[in-house]
Amino acid sequence: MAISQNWLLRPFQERSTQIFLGVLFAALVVVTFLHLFMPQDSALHVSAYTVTLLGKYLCYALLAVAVDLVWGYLGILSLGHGAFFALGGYAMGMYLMRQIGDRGTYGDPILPDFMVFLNWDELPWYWLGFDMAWFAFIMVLLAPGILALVFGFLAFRSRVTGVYLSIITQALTFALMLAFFRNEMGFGGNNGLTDFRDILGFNLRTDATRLGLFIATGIALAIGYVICRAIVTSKLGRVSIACRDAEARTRFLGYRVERVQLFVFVVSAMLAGVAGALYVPQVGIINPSEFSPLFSIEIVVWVALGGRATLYGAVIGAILVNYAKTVFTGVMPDAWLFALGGLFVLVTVFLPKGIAGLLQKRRKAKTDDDTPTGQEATA
Amino acid sequence: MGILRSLTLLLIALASVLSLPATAQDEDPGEQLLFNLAEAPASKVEEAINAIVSSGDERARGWIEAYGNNRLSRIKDTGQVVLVLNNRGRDWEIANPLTGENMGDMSRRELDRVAINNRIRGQLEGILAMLDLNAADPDVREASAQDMMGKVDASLVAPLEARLEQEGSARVRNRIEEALAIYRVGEGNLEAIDVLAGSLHPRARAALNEAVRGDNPALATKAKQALGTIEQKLKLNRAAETLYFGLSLGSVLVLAAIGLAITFGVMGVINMAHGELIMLGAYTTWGMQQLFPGQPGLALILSIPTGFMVAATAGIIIERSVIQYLKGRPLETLLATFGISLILQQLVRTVISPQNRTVVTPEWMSGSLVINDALSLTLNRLYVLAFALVVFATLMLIMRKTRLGLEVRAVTQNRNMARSMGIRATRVDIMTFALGSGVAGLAGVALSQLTNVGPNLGQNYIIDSFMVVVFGGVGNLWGTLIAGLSLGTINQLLEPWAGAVLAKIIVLVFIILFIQKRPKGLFPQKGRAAEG
Amino acid sequence: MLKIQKLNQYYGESHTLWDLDLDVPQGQCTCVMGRNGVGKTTLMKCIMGEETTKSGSIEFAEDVELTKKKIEDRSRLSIGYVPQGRQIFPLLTVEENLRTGLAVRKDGSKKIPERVYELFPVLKEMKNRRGGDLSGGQQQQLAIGRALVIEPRLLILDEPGEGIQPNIVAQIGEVIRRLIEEDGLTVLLVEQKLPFARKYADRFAILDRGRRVAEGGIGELSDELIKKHLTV
Amino acid sequence: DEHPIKVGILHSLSGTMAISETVLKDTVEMLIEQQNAKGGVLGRELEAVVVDPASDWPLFAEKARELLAQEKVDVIFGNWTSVSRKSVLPVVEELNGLLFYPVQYEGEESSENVFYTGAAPNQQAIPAVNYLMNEIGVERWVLAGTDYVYPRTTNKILETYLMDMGVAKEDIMINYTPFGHSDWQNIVSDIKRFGSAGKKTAVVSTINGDANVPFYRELGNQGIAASDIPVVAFSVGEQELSGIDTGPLVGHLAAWNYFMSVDSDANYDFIDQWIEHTGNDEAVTNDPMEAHYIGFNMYIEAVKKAGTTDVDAVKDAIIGVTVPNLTGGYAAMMPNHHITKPVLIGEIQDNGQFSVVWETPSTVAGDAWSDYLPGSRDLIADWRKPMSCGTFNTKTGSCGASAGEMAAADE
Amino acid sequence: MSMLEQLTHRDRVFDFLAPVASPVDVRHGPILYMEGVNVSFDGFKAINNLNLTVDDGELRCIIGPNGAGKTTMMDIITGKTRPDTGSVWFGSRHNLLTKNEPDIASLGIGRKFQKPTVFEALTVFENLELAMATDKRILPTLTAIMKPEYRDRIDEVLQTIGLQKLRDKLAGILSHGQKQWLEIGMLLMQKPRLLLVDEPVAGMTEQEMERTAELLTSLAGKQSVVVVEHDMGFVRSIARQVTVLHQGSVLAEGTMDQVSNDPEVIKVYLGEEE
Ligand SMILES: Nc1ncnc2c1ncn2[C@@H]1O[C@H](COP(=O)(O)OP(=O)(O)OP(=O)(O)O)[C@@H](O)[C@H]1O
Ligand SMILES: Nc1ncnc2c1ncn2[C@@H]1O[C@H](COP(=O)(O)OP(=O)(O)OP(=O)(O)O)[C@@H](O)[C@H]1O
Ligand SMILES: NC(N)=O
Ligand SMILES: [Mg+2]
Ligand SMILES: [Mg+2]
Repeated sequence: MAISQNWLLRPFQERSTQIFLGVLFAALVVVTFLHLFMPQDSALHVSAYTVTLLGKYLCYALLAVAVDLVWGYLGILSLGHGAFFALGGYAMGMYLMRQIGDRGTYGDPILPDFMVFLNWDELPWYWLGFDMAWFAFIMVLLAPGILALVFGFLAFRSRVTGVYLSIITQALTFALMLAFFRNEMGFGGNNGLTDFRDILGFNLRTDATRLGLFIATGIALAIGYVICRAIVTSKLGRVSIACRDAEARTRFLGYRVERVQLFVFVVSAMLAGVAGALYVPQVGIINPSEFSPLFSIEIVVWVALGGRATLYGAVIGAILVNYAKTVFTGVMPDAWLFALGGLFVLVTVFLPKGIAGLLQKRRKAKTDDDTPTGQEATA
Repeated sequence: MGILRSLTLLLIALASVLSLPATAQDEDPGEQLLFNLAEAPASKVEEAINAIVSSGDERARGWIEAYGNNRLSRIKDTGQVVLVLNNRGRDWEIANPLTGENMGDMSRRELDRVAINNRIRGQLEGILAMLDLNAADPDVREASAQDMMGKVDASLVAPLEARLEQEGSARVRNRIEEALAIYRVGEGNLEAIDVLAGSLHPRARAALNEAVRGDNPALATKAKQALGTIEQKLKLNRAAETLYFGLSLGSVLVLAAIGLAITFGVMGVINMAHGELIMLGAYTTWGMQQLFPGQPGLALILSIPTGFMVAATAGIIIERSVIQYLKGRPLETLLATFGISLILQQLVRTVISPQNRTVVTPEWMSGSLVINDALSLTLNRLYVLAFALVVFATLMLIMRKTRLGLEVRAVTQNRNMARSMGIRATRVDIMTFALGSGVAGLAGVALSQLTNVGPNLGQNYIIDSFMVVVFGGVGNLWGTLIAGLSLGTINQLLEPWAGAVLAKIIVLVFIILFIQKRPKGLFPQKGRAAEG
Repeated sequence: MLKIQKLNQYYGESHTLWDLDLDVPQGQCTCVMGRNGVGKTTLMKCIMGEETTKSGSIEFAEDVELTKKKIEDRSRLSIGYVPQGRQIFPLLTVEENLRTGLAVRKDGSKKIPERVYELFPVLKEMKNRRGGDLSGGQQQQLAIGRALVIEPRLLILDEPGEGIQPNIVAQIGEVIRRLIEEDGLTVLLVEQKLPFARKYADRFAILDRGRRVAEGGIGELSDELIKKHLTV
Repeated sequence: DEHPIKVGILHSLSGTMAISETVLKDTVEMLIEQQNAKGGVLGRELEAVVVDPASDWPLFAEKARELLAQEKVDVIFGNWTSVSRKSVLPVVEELNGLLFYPVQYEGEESSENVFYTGAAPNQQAIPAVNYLMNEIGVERWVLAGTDYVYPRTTNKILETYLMDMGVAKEDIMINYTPFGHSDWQNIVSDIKRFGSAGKKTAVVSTINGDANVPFYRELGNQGIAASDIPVVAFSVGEQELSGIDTGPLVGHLAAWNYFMSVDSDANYDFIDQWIEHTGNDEAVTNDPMEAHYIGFNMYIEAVKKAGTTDVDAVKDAIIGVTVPNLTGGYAAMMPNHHITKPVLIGEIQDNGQFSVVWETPSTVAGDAWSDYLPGSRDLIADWRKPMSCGTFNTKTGSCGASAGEMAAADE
Repeated sequence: MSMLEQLTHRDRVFDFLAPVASPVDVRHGPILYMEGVNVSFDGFKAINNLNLTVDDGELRCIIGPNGAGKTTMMDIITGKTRPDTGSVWFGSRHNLLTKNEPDIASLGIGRKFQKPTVFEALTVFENLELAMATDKRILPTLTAIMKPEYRDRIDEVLQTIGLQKLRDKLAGILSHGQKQWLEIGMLLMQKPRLLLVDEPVAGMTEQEMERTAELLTSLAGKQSVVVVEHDMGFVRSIARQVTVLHQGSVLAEGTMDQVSNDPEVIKVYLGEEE
C-alpha cells in the first residue's frame, strides 16, 4: 500500500487507526440506536444516564490521548494536564453560566448567582464575551493553548526536562487550583460553576441534548485521535521520539528541540481543553478540583495502564479505569479502592506495556510491521 | 466585685487556714456549700463560689477546680453533688467530693452537670491564680502573677503590695510590679508607664493602648512614647518569630520529603505511596499510645523505633511484591505505587476508622519555650525541628559513610554493572527502600504531633514532598534539606502580607520560575555525567 | 579455567550464538575476534550473566556451572569484567567507582589496592572527579582499574584498548601479561586490533555470525583466516 | 405495592470527605434498620442503596443520577459539602427526586426537591455571635475560615451583621486559609496580636474539618486560652474532636443545634443505639447525624401522611410535619424546606464533649435567604401551593426566574 | 549516481555538497578558527589557551593523550560547552559562540560522538531520515513527505555504511560497531561543510577501518573533516596534517612523520616503541 503523502491523511491508512475509528463509530451508532429505538424497559435500552456516562468516558479518553501524545512520544511526563482540561472546562462553563441569563436564583441578567450573593457589582473583564458561543469556543482552545505556550516556552527554553518538568507542571496545576479556589478570582471558588441550563439553545436537561453531546464527544475524540496519529506518524513524530530519547543528539542534527516540544505540548493542551469543554456540560459542574494534582496523576495512570505511546492504549486505559470506578463505587462502595488499587498493581506487574502491550503481542504474532514503541525514557 | 473581695479575705486567712485540721465530721459544712453552688441560678453563682472560697475549707481548691473542669455533677434522683472522676463513655466514675471516697460507676443519664460557663471559668482561673501567688515554687508564683496582669482591680492592690513586700524572687517581683502598673496606668498614674515601658507583654501593651485612646493627654503622650519603644523591640522579635515559623514549617517539609529523597531521589522509584508510609508512622504513634495509656511521652519515644520498623516493613513488602518487578521501568512505579497508596488509605479506613485518631501531646512537648513576653517558641515544633535535623544527619551519615550508600548509587546508575562488581543488588534495593520507607515512618511519628492522624494524612504531604525533593535537586540530600527549609521560610515570610492562600501560590510560582533558572534544582548534578 | 559448550543464545526471536564452544585455559590470554555484530559482546554478557542463555553450559574453574548463577555470584567467584562501552558509574567519583569492587575481595580489605593507581596514575589524580566527567579514555582506564580491584582470577576484557592513547594501550597489554605471568591470572580478551592480539594473546578464537569458526594458538592466526572471517 | 422503598445514600466513603461522611451513611443505615424492625412504612420494607461518590464533586452528580435514574430510589440522604450539593442539585431537580441535606450551610438556596435539615446561618452563626457579644462581651472579632463558599458567605453575613451592631471595621479581622491548611503559626500569632489591643476578642471559626486539629494545637501551644480569646467554631463537632487531644482546648466553643452531651432521653437512646450499631463503645454522635435522624423521621411521617412514596405527594405532605429532635424538643419542616432548630452553644470539655453553656429560648426556623445580604434580603421561599416558589420577592411580589422556569418545565 | 561514484569526480560540486543555508564565507581564510580558548570545570583547566585553524577542504587529524581536551574542543565548536574565554569562528562570518546547537548544526557542522549515540527507539532508516539535510522547522517537518530521491539517498548511505540488512531494525539492537557506522551514516546524511569525527574506528576491524579511511579521505576536499583518533595506523593512513593536543593546548602540529618523531609527543602519547 502506498503511503499517503499528505500527513493528515496518513493515519487513515494505518490499520490501527482504521480499527480504532471503526470501533468508535460503531459504538456511537449502536449506542445512539439503542438509546433512541429500544423501548425504555428493554434490557438493551441504553438510558440517558448511560449515554452521559459514556460521554464522560470519551472526554477522559480524549484527555488521555492528549497526555499520551506528550508523554509517550515526547517523553514529557506532564503531571499538570488537568490544568488544561480544567481551563477548557471553565471556558465552556463560563459560556454556560452566561446562557443562564436572568433565570438564575437572583434573576440578575448579567451576574451569575455566586457573584450576586458575594456582592459583585459588575462582571469582571475576563468574563466579557463569554455570552457568545463562538468566543467561548475559541477560548476553549486558546485558554489552555496560551497557558501551555507561555509555560512551555519558559520551560523548554531553559531546557527543563525529566522530573523537573513533571514537578513544575504539577506546581502549575496546584497553583491554579489554589487560585481558582479563591472566591476573589471570580470563578465561583470551591463551588465552581454549575446549574447550567442550555447550550447553543438546546436545553441541557433533555435526553436529546445529552445524546448530541455524546456524539459530539465521540467525533471530537476521533478527530483528536487522528490529529495525534498524524503528528506521530509524520516526520515530526519521529523527531519527537528522538527528542524523548536523546534530546541533545537531536539538537546536533539541527532540530530546535524546544520548538518541537512546544508545538506538541500546545497541541496536546488544546486537545485537553476540548475534552474539558465537552466534559462540563455533560457532568454539569466545573470546580477547581479538576486542577488537583492528584487528578492529573490519575490521568497519567490511565495512560500507563492502557499502554504508553500507543494512543489507543490511552483510550482503553481511560475508559477502563473510569468504567471500573463507576461500577465499583456502585457495587462495592466500601471496598472499591482496593479493587482499583489492586488493578493498578496487577497491571503494572503482569502487563509491562499496559493493555495495549497485550494487544500488541497478539498482533505481533501475526504481522511484523510494528510502529516502534517507546523504550524507557527518563521520567 | 464579689469574688475578688472574697479573695482578699482568702489571702489574709490563708496562712492560718492551711494549717487547720479537718473539721468535725457529723455536720460537714462542705455539703451545704456544694449544694448551694449546684442550686444557684446564674446570678447567684458568684455568691456560692464566694462562700466556698472564703469558707477556708482545705478541700475548696479541689472543688473549684472540679467545678471549672465540669467535673461536678448531681445525682438526678438524690440531688447529691458528686465528683466525676472519669467522664468518658456512657458510664461515669464518680466520687464523694466530701470524703474523696470512690462511688463506682454511674450512668450518665443519672447525672446532671453543675452548669458553668466561660465567664465564670475566667473568674475561677483568677481565684486559682491568686491562690498560687503564695505557692512555694517561684515558677508557680511567677505564672500566677502573670495571670494577674490585666486582672488587678482596686481590691487586689493591697494584697499584691503586701505580697511584693515579702517576695524574694526578682522575676516574681517584676511581674507583680507590672501587674500593678497596668492597673495604675488605668488609674491615670504617669510613673506606672515607666514600669511598663520595657514590657513586651501583650496585656501591658493593651493597657498602654487604652491609655493612648483615653482622655488624659499627658498620659496618652507618655504611653505613646512607651509604645514606640516597645514596637521597636517587637519588630525584632517578630522577625525572629517569623524565622522560627519558617524553619519549623521547613523542618516539616524536610521530614516529609527526606524519605522520598532516598526512594525517589536515589533509587528512582516514583513512590506515590510515600505519603501513606508517613501515615503508617503516624498511626503507629497512635497505636503506641493505645498500648501505653496515660504515658503519652513514653509511647511517643517508643514510636520512633516502632514507627520506623512498621513503615520499613511496609516498604519491604511493597518492594518485594511490586517494585522489584519494575526494575528499569521507573515510570511504571508511579502506576503501581499509586495503586498501593489507594489500597493503604482504604485499608486504614476499613480496619481502623475513616475518622482521625487522637494522638496526645506529652506534657513536655506542650506549650512554648518562653524567650520573652513577645517571643516564645512552641515546644512541639521545636522538637520536630530538632528531630528533623537529627534524622537528616543520621541519614547523611548512612549514605555517606556506609557501604550501603555507595552500593545503592551504583545499583541505580547501572544495575547490571553493579552486580558484575559483586554488589547484591536485590539486597541493596530492599535495604534502601526499607530505609526510605522507615524514614517516612519517622516523619509520620513527628507529624502526629502537629496535625491530623487520619487516612488523608499522606495525601496532604505527597505533593509537597516531591516538590521539595525536586526543588533541591534529585539525588542530593543536602538539596532536600535546604529546599525544605527555604521553601518553609519563604512561605512564612510571605504569609503575613499575602495571606495563606496567596503565599502558597506565590511559592509555587516561585518554584516554577526557579526551575527555569536552574533546570536541575538547587543543587544540580553537574558536568557531563548529568547530561548522560 | 572456563569451558563453554554448545552455548545458544537468543535476543527475542533472533538466534545470536549458535552451539558455541570455547575453551579458556588457565593462566593464558585467549582472544576472541570477529567482525562487528557477530556476537562477541553477547558471549561475554552470557558469561557474566547479563544475558540469559537458551542452552549449553559454561563451566568455571573445572567445577562451577555458571549458567545457573546470579550475576553477583559470578563476580564473587572472582571474575572481573571490563565491558564494552566502559559502563562506569557516571555519578560516582572515580574513587567510589573503584570502591564498588571492594565487596568481593577475599581479604575483606577496605582499601583500594595501590597497584591500581600504580597502573593508572591518572585515576589517582582524578580520584574525586565524577566518573562521567572523565574523558573517554580515562573512563576506559577506570573500567579496567575497577575490575582489577576485585583481584580477579579470570579477567574478561571487551575491547579494552578502545579509545585509549597508544602508550597506555601498550601499557595495558603489558599489564595483562604481567598479571598472567606474576599472578597466574586468566584473561579472556575481545579485540579487533590484530597487532595487539598478536602481541599479547596466547590463543585466539574467531567468531562469525554467532559461531566459533576457528581457534588455536596465536601463532596459528593466518592471513587466510583473517581474510576469510575478519574482512568485510 | 410489594416493592421495598429504596433509600439512596450519597455520602463519600473515600477521599477527603470520608472522614465526615461515613458516619452519616452508617446513621441512615441504622435508621433504616430500626424502621424495618418497626415493620417498615406503609407495610413496605426500606432498602438502602449505598454508593460512593468518593469526595469527587462531578461524581456526586453522576451518582445522584445513577440513584434516581437507574436505581429508581424514592429518596436520597446525602452530601456534606456545599459544592457537592450544588453539583447534585440540577440532577434532583431534573429527575424530580428528594434529597435530605444534613449539614449546616451558607443558605441562599431553596430547592423544591431538597430538604435542608442542617442549620442555615441564622440558626448557627448569628446566635453564636449574639452570645459572644452579649454574654462574653466580645468587641473585637476574628473571622477565620477555610476559603470556600460556606465560610465566605457566613462571614459576609456576619460582617454585615456586626457592622449593623456598631462594630468598627478595624475591629474585624478576616482570614481565609486553603482546605487542609496545616501550618497555623503565623495566623495564630496574628490573632494573638490582634487580641492584645485591649478589647475582648473572639475568633469565629468556619475552618473546615481537617484544618482544625493543627489550628487548635497551635492555639494551645501558643498559649491562647479560651479565657483570653475564645474560639467559637461552626464546623467542629464531636466527630472532629474525637481526633484531637482536647486538653488545651477546654473552654473553646462551638455552636450547633445538637450536642452529644445533651441531657435528654431521646438523645441517650439514640446514643445507645448508635453504639450498638457501630459496636464501638467510643463512637460519638454529632449534629449532622441528628439532622439525618430528623430528616429520616420526617420522611417517614410524610410518607405515612401521603400514603405513598410518590415524590410530589411526599413533597406536599412533608411541609408542616413535626418530629421530635434529640434535644428534647420538636423539629418542624417549614415551607421553605428548612426546619426549626434550637441553637446551642457548647464549651469543649476535656473528654471531647461539649457542655452546653447557652441556648436559644425556643427553636429558630431556618432562613433560606439571609436578611443580611442585599441580594437576598427581600427573598423568601415557600413551597406550599399555590405559591410554590423558592425565590419569592416580597418587594416585587413575584417569583424569581429560576422557579418560574421550573414551573414551566413541570407542565 | 551513487554517492561514492560522485566522490570520484573531485572537480565538480555535487548536489549533496551544495550549501544548505547561510553559506560559509571561506574566501578570506580558514573554515574553522579558534583562538585563545579556555575552559575550566570546577577549577580544572580542560582547554588551555587553545589556538586552532582548519582550512576549507582540509582533513585534519587530532591526536593527544586521554583527557587532552579533544572531545571538549568539539563540544565547544558544536555549542555544547561554552568556553570561558576565546573566540571560535566558522568561516569569517559566523561567530559560533553566539549560537546554539541547532543553529550550528544548520550552519553545516556535523558531529559524530565518541560514544555512539543514535535514536534507539527508531529504525536505522528513520535515524538516517532524521539526519537528512532538509528544512528542520516545525511545520515543514510535520508535513514532510518521503520523496523518492530522499529514499534513494538514504539507501545509498545505507549501502555505504553496510547496514542495508538492518534497515528496518530498531537502532537500539545494533552492536557497538554497527552503531558507530550508523552515526557515520547520519553524518553523511547531514551534508555538513565541516565534519567533526570523534574516534570513528573504535571497535572496528582493520578492514572496516580501511573503509572508513577511504570514506573520510574521499569526503575531504569539498568538505572539511576533523578526525580524532587514537589508532595510529588509521591516522597514518589518512593524515596529512596532524595536531597533537596536550593538557588543553596544542603540543605539536605537522605531518604525521614530523609529529611522530617529536620526542615530546612520544613521551606523552605514543610511547617508546610504536
Ligand atoms: N539487545 C539486543 N536485542 C536484539 N539484538 C541484539 C541486541 N544486542 C545485540 N543484538 C544483535 O546481536 C548481534 C551481536 O551483537 P554483539 O554486541 O554481541 O556484537 P559484537 O560482536 O560485540 O560486535 P562489535 O564488534 O560491534 O562490538 C548484533 O547483530 C546485534 O545487532
Ligand atoms: N564536565 C566536566 N567536568 C569536569 N571535568 C571534565 C568535564 N568535561 C571534561 N572534563 C575533563 O576535561 C578533560 C578533557 O576531556 P576530553 O573528554 O575533552 O578529553 P579527550 O581529549 O577527548 O580524551 P579521550 O581521548 O580520552 O577521549 C578530562 O580530564 C576530563 O576529565
Ligand atoms: N455546607 C458546608 N459546610 O460546606
Ligand atoms: Mg562488542
Ligand atoms: Mg574524547
